[in-house]
Amino acid sequence: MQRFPCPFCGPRPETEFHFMGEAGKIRPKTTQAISDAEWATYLHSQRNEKGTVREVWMHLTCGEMFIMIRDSVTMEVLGTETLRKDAS
Amino acid sequence: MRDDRNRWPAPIARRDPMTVGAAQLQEVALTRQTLVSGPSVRTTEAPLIGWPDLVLTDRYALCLRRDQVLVVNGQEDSPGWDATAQRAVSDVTDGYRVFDLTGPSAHDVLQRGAEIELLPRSPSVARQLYGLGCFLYRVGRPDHFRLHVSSAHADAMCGHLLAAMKATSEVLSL
Amino acid sequence: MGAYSAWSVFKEGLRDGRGWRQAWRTPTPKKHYDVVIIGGGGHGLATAYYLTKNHGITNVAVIEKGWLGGGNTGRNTTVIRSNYFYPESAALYDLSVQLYEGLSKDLNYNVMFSQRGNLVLAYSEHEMEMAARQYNAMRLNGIDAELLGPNEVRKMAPILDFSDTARYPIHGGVNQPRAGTGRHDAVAWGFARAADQAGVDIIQNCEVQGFVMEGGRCVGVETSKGEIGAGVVGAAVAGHSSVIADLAGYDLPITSYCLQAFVSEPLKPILDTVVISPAFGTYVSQSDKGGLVIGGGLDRVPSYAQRGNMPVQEAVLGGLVEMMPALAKVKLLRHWGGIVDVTPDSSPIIGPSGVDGIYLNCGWGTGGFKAIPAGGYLLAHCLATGEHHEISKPFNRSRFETGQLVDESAASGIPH
Amino acid sequence: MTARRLPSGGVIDRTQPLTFRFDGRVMCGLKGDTIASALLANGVRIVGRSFKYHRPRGVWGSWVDDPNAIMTIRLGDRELPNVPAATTLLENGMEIRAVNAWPSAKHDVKGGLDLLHRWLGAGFYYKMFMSPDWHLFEPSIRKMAGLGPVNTAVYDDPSDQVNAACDVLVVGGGPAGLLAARLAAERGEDVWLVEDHATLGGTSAQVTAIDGQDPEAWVTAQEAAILAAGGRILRQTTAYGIYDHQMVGLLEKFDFAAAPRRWRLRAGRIVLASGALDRPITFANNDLPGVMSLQGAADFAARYGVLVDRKVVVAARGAPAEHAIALIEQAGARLTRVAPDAPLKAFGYKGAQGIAIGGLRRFADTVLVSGGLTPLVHLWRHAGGKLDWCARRQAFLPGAMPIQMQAIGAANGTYSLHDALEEARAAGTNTPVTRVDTAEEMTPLWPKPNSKGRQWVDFQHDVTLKDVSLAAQENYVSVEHLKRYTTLGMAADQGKTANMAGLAAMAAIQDRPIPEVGTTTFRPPFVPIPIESFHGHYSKQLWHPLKRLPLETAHRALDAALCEYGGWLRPGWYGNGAAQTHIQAEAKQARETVAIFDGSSLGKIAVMGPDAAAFVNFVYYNTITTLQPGRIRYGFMLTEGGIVKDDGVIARLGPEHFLISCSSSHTDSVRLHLEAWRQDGNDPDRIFIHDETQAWATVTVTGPKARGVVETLGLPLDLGREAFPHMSLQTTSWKGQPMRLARVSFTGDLSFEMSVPARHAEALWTSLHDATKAAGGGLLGIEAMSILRAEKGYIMIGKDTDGETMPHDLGFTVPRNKKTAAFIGDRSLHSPVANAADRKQLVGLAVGGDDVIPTGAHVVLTGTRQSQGYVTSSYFSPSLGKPIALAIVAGGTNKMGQDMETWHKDARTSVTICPPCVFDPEGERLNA
Repeated sequence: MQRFPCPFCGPRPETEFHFMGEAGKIRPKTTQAISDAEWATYLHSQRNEKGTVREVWMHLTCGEMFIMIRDSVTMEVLGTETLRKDAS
Repeated sequence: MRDDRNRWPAPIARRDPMTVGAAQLQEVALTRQTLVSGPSVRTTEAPLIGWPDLVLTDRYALCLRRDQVLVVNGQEDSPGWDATAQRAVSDVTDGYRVFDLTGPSAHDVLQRGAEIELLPRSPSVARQLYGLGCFLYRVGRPDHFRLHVSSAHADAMCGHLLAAMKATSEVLSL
Repeated sequence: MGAYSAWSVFKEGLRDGRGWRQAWRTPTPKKHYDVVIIGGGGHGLATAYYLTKNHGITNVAVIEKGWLGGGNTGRNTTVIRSNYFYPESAALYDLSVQLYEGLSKDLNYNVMFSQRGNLVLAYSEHEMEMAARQYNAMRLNGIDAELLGPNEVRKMAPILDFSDTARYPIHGGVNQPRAGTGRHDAVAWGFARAADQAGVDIIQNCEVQGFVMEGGRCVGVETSKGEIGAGVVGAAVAGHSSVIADLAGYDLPITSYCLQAFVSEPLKPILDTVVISPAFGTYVSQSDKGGLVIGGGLDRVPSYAQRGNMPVQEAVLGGLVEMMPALAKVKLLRHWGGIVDVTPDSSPIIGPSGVDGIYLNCGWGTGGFKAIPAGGYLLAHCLATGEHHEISKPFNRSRFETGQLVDESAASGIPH
Repeated sequence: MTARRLPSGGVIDRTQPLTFRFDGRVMCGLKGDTIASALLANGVRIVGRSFKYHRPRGVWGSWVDDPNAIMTIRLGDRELPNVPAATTLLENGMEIRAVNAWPSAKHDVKGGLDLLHRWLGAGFYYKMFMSPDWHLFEPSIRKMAGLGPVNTAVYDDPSDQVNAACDVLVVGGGPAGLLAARLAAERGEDVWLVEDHATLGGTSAQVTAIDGQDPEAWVTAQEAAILAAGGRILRQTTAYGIYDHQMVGLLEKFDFAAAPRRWRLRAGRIVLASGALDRPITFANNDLPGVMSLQGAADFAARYGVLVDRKVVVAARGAPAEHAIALIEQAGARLTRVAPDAPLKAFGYKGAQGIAIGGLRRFADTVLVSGGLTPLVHLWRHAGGKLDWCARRQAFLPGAMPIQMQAIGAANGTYSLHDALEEARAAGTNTPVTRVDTAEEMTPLWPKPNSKGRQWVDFQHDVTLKDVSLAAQENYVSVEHLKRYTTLGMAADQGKTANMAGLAAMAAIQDRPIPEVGTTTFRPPFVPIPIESFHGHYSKQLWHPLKRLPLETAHRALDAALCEYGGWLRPGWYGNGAAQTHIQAEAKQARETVAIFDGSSLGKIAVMGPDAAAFVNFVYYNTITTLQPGRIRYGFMLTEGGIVKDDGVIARLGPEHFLISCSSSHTDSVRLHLEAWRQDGNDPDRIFIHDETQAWATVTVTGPKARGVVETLGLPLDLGREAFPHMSLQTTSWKGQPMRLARVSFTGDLSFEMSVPARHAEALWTSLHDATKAAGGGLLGIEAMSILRAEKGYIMIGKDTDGETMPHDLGFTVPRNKKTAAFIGDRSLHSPVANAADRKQLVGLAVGGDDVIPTGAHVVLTGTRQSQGYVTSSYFSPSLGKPIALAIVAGGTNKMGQDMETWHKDARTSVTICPPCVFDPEGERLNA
């Protein structure tokens, strides 16, 4: 049972969290023309690094979405960043 | 479709107090539960209860998340978005059933449902217990725990708690 | 002694096996090969074998970072089946089953493909309707299948819980009689031995560290044992596909997850088929040695660690106890994990990588073992001809751009 | 030659005799005995048979390292196979049988297999049984394999699972572990000490003094001090694995066959004091019963008061061995020493009668061997720790460790008690452990390739030195290849005795240093543990528990058949007996008069705030911004892939207040979906989402007479079609309680949907039920409801759609072509595949005759086997008096009127493609 740090709630068991995807994906402005390739990249491309990864997670019990930096080999959690501008 | 009417025992609407070993489970009737969200609800609603705070008042606000609280026993509040107060309000009194778990082995019972330690502190009382969502906090005494569980899973939560109370009562080594 | 047979075993027995030859050599890499295959797992070795067998290409090297068959080939739960819904998947996986059916004789190595059936359980009338949808699809795809009621299920697997109190009472299921299990290591070793005998160099403990590019085309690989030139390169490195892709400069829509497996102490025969329970999220078979071989879903956290995590262990093994309560007290002997490639549609990627001169075989998700012969057969075809085999066309990476996904989970409850 | 019980010493209680039977013979043991020690005390030599050759096997070791004594045990009504005798406590009345042997371990009919050994070497089965066909040979091989048979009885005793946390976990209750635990506890750390045995002390029983005190007194003192300082001690508890983030799995054992307790312990730091195991020496016939571990024999004497034999010959080397030898001599054995590296050969039939060196025979009852010690580093490896080869000790020792974990004592290669206690002091006070390297030089005692005779490396699996040589000869030289090809170390003991010898043999054969050959992975669990311990009490109704309706009791009172639908327990139909009769009657009645339906499980998610309108417009396929307060719109939510995720109605309660009604089974995933998009790309301070689903109960009245029924509630509002048209909503009050009243319809008939706080559901249900009955109407379960919505061509997501369905496949094309604002999935609706002509589209199937087409049948081009799609919903429509069906068919919307066939289990039925809606296509009843 891994333990992840929710930026708001603090450390909680991994079962309270949901993996949302890799960090840094920007949704293309779909009101403008976007090529199939661009859209496919947004939908499907993965860095899938072996080592340090930046991922978006949701803490299901409090709904907080945040960025977690982990090591995908050792499973060590290296830190979190909140998605909110006004994190307090 | 599969007729399971006999596979599932009928739900218990209001539970009578039940003691197993050194733990007691009792259903609690609250007058009102109000879900309130907004950019600043954590500062406007008081007293704000987190983990492992002890509730000492009749009316209190459970901190569920950064921008959401559950006001317990508050006054009636009109549902919807209040633009001036910047508050979103829903009356969820019937959405959650509330149970008190008390006694010397109450904590052991909870530890069968999740890693429940008094530290570290957590601003939020929302967590998973036995894989089900709930709001868990303490009332008055250190060994008096209270949990809110969504009405539809209340029976399941009680089933878990009773199974754990039974297991706990059989533990001599603890 | 070259060929394996009862006779050769008898003869060697009389002379203390002094005559048994190396199953494969330990060659020093040549400067250049017509084809270099990265990854000495089942798919890579099968690719090499079919290059020699189907295309007469023997100047081939298989480069393996560790020991051959040491990745998912040696870590899976050995299920072989082709009970798929879409014609594209059915064609791919049944090619594999057909090749498996002749594989032991073909390789002169007993891979113990044991066609004891693969039973997918259904627990309600609605699930029986979905089962019928699946069964009919299989039949129309030309795959053998049986739509079973509870009594037929009981005949196949009496150890299942048929009591009234079962959380999910059994209504029936879909069986594929030709499906079953194989001896996973033997598949890798058999392909390795046969490829080696045909002249393929299998180079173990050799890590690929980079690619040699010339005018935008890949002409070789840099390895821990020096540079090796290649006419064309094939990559079959399940679990590390993204790592190799990163070295070569193409990207993949793949996320790596740990998939766990479990084996119990050896028991006298108690389960004679492979049973999959989508509702309980657990599947199980019994090996010839007597151990229950148990598997389930992916871990919840993306991972490159070949190490399992508790919540999934509890879900999978708890599911087994609910499925077969009589096995509750059977002891777990070992559990482990393998790293699998997961694509958006849980179907593999075969064909051009996007970098000239490199072809792919990856993205098999949780189902790579059953596809080993086909995966090798089809990648060999790409490497030899530069073009897709009809069967591998739908699995080209371009499908993620056109949206023409092959998503089995879309149409059926079968875990993919 | 019988082994015998010493007059004093050990942890057994000589005042409490226990009787048991082994292979039919009545025997006597003492409380505190393991089954192995009791068998030795009774002079039993042959305790089992090996896996492959059925060679006789005697006890080798006294603990987890014993690969030979494996039993099927019955006690009372419980029977377990494959019970390890050396780690299982003897209980009175046990019926013990050796596994893999019949009729008894001593006289096993399959013993003759050994004569064939020259043909059954490593991997022989890979080389034969290929022709004519593996399936001819496999069944008999399966029968031969396996150890004990499973008793198929089901016991209802859920295992206990507990989470816990501590500052320090000490694994191993020997001298080092006890001292470390005590010192840590006395510094105020929260300490747990786990000991696999039933008693503490470990090797303390083998020494005369610890820290100048009597060992027993010292152990008692440490225990008392640990408890006094608030520490916790768990006996019969095994740390079976270490997992991510300092999580340790503990298994606490109880009486025979009782469900164990599993602890998930989060340990701040871990001290590994698990000790070391003896190594066999590889020589000819070293597998004979009577050849056993010297350290094991010492442990049997010290711990259980059992002297394995009086007349023993010893082949051993090293300080730990000398210590054990002294102990056994004191216990009264007459010892003969032989040089451990001489060319040894055990002799004897079905048991060692002595050992020969060249021509010289030394007779003895038991041959005790020790090839040196192997530290138990399994947990170290689980935690990701490295192992370093130590030439001085000829062993792999704990090296670099990524987590908070230290190894001390024998587990750390420190065999002297004095040095082990030094390390314990360091670990106990949380200071770095520096290995005290005074251990003497250990001259290797590894297998000698090409030496004579059958020399066993793995006793249980019958792997001999020759098998290792063969593996090398055939180039299966990597450790994992060796292990898998020969099955070395894959037995129930997980190679605790075999692995090092096998490794060293391979190294010697290839003339490579051992560390170059490498080590095999150590996979959890450390010892085999019952699968039930992962299950806990999560059984039956507590396994994926269903959601329960506030009206369930009312439904039960009306004889509802309660069925599982999307995670809820809901009424499928009402009444006992033939389901279809009830379902058809309910559907007919609802069409002809009126019926009530419990819709409480439908999701009710409120979206509020200044940006609410823009937000729902973004998450919906349909345009929502134009929706007026008080009005309702039907729409889809899509995935970014353009696939229909959910359908339902959305109501606008106020300018900044929306209520989303999603399918019962999707409420949680829709809430997650909304929450994710709220925080990703939107301003979460201007959008707020409340799931009100369970706060409200919803009752729907549907049918021609619905309005009359609702009027009986006497609500203060006009229910007329002009004042209260289809797809509108009003908030009102009933009996002083808030009520939301909506005109939406899942049936295609005039419908009113009423929601009240859940505690008033029964009152509302009762009033409406009475009024419905008075109007000649009745109840409506989900099955009948499904018929009604199918008649109208209303889809059910996940049933009539699949993971490829896009909204335009369902005939909803306008937003795809017209909606200008961005919405989730928009771009995917214009991908090449979205524009393909052969997309599977929703159609109806006109069926001749009265037979209902099976749902799940495929639709094929007439006369062919080409699947064009499949039947998703199929019923007999009582209102139309004929079967109806919905299907998704490739290019279906352009196939209207085309004749096709359905295919199910080789049976074909002609059908004609028609529009999905076959009942009241003009929707007059809907707007009534």
